[in-house]
Amino acid sequence: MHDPHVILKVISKFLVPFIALFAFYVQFHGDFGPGGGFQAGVILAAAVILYALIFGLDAAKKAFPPSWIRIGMSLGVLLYGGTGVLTWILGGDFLSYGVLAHDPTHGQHYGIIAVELGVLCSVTTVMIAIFYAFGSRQPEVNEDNW
Amino acid sequence: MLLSYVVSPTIILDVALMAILIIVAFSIVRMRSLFAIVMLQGVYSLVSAAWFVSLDAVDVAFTEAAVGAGVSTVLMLAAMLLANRKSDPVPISKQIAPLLVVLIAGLAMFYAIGDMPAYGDVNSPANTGVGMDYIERTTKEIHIPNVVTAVLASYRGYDTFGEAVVIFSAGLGVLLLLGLNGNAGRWTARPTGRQIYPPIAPSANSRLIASRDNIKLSKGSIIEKPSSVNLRKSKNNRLKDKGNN
Amino acid sequence: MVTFLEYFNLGAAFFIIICMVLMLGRLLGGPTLYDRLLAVNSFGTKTIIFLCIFCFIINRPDGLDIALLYALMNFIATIAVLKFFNYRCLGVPLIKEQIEAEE
Amino acid sequence: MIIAFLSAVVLDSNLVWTEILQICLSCLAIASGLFFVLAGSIGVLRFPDFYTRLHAAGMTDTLGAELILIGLILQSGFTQTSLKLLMIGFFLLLTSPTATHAIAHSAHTANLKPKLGKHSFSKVQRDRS
Repeated sequence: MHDPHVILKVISKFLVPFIALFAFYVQFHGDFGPGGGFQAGVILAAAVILYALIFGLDAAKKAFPPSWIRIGMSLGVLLYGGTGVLTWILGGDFLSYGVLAHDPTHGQHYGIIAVELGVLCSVTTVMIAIFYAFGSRQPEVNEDNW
Repeated sequence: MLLSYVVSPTIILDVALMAILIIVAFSIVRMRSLFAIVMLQGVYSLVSAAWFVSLDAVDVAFTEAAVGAGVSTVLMLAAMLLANRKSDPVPISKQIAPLLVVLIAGLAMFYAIGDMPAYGDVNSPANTGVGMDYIERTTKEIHIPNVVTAVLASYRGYDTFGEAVVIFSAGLGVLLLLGLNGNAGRWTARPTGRQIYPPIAPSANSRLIASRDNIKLSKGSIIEKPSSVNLRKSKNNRLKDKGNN
Repeated sequence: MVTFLEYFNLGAAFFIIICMVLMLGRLLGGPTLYDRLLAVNSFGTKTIIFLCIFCFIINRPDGLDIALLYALMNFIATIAVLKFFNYRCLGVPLIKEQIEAEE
Repeated sequence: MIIAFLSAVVLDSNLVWTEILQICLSCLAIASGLFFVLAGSIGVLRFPDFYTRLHAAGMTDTLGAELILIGLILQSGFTQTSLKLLMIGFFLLLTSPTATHAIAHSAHTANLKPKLGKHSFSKVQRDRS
């Protein structure tokens, strides 16, 4: 069996976890350096997209099932809104994170981390959803147009 | 070296990057091949990210890099499936009215430049108004080194919540309109429209087989069959041809 | 001594920009798609180097994250264009070419 | 000229010799890297057909980028910055040749013919017959 794509497969299999790791670095280092939830979500989606490009969409759908997309999309917005409602319940205004801990600055930290996690969830799953939706289409144009 | 005493050297780098941006933008407009345009858009986002770094807008550059380099190229390529690869040139008689609109809008922009503050002006609205307030209050109230994150998540939390909802609804629209399985075996739509076919059970391996023969078969026919059937037929035909030869 | 290094880095950055412009020439005038793809890939590498040098010029290590991101992402764009040009579809696994060859 | 300037700066400042060595090595690495990068760029612009351009871009780009990154690591010393630069170099070392290989393989399977000169073409014909 001669596989012409063995180099691509080995290198990208090696690269995918590093891209995901870098996404989490961007997510949790966003308070100190550049980056945040949106960027981390896009990078995490790019890891799945690379996997799908090399190993096919079916393998990617096994690794990241489409049912996660529906859950993750709503979970992200729920996490964001839930943080706001939690601050409401604890006696503050909507999305004023100061009441989340005894020290207001610590409360701000917790609130920002929760909110960014919500954005990460939502952005990752939406990007992957768009890729699944477009990537599984088949071409319908004439050969002359290429 | 003498020039660098007159102007700051990083500004010369800015100007060089902007010149590259203008060249790339003009060639995107003039280019006819969609593949080249997609690649040029990748280059555009690369150079503009470098330019944002030199303007100290690191977070914007990060977004540009993350979206523009990997994901945007892939999505544009996926969208190219639905478009023609090359477009016919538009006759000049149809170009006059758009040219007038563009000229008037551009002149208005140039007229507005006079009211803009100078580069790095201390008295500009961005440096005197609410921006400085955020920078001062972040060190006191939130204790986070990156002011952008503090503004995005805490001071402007409502706006970011709105953005998250916008992204959510975009994903919802994709799920409702396209679904996650694409058009595999179900129905096909043409860029010209009006051709939607009855649903047929989707086949698992329809996505695995090459689609060139599918295109060739369906070129002349007005009403296409669902792609899975088509593909199987084309495979058989090809095998038969080989046997005959 | 520090000023010498600053000038040296500045010169290096200009040098890289000249190389970027040369690569842009091949990108705009490349006869085949592969030439253009090669130019884009090389342009990406040069932008990464430019970002690294530029971080040393303005003395802010933040831009290195962006360079690291590009080093990871540039690959994805190249693979995507190649795959789309060969297969006309992004979803197929790469093993498919082999099946075709066997038929 | 650079060496003359460098020695002039060195003579009137009281630096440790390790720092001077560090700066000299870093400048040397960056300069040689820039040379390779420029050579590769000119090659990509000037060579006649795709495979020769690939040869120019693929090799010199990796080597030049690595040399420049090594020079920058020498400049920054032992910090977090140098760790990031090291990681950039590592990923470039992995992805750049892989991308070049993918492009070359794709062009080869798409039957893109190399441009052959008169003599080499006749030689190929002779070998085939």
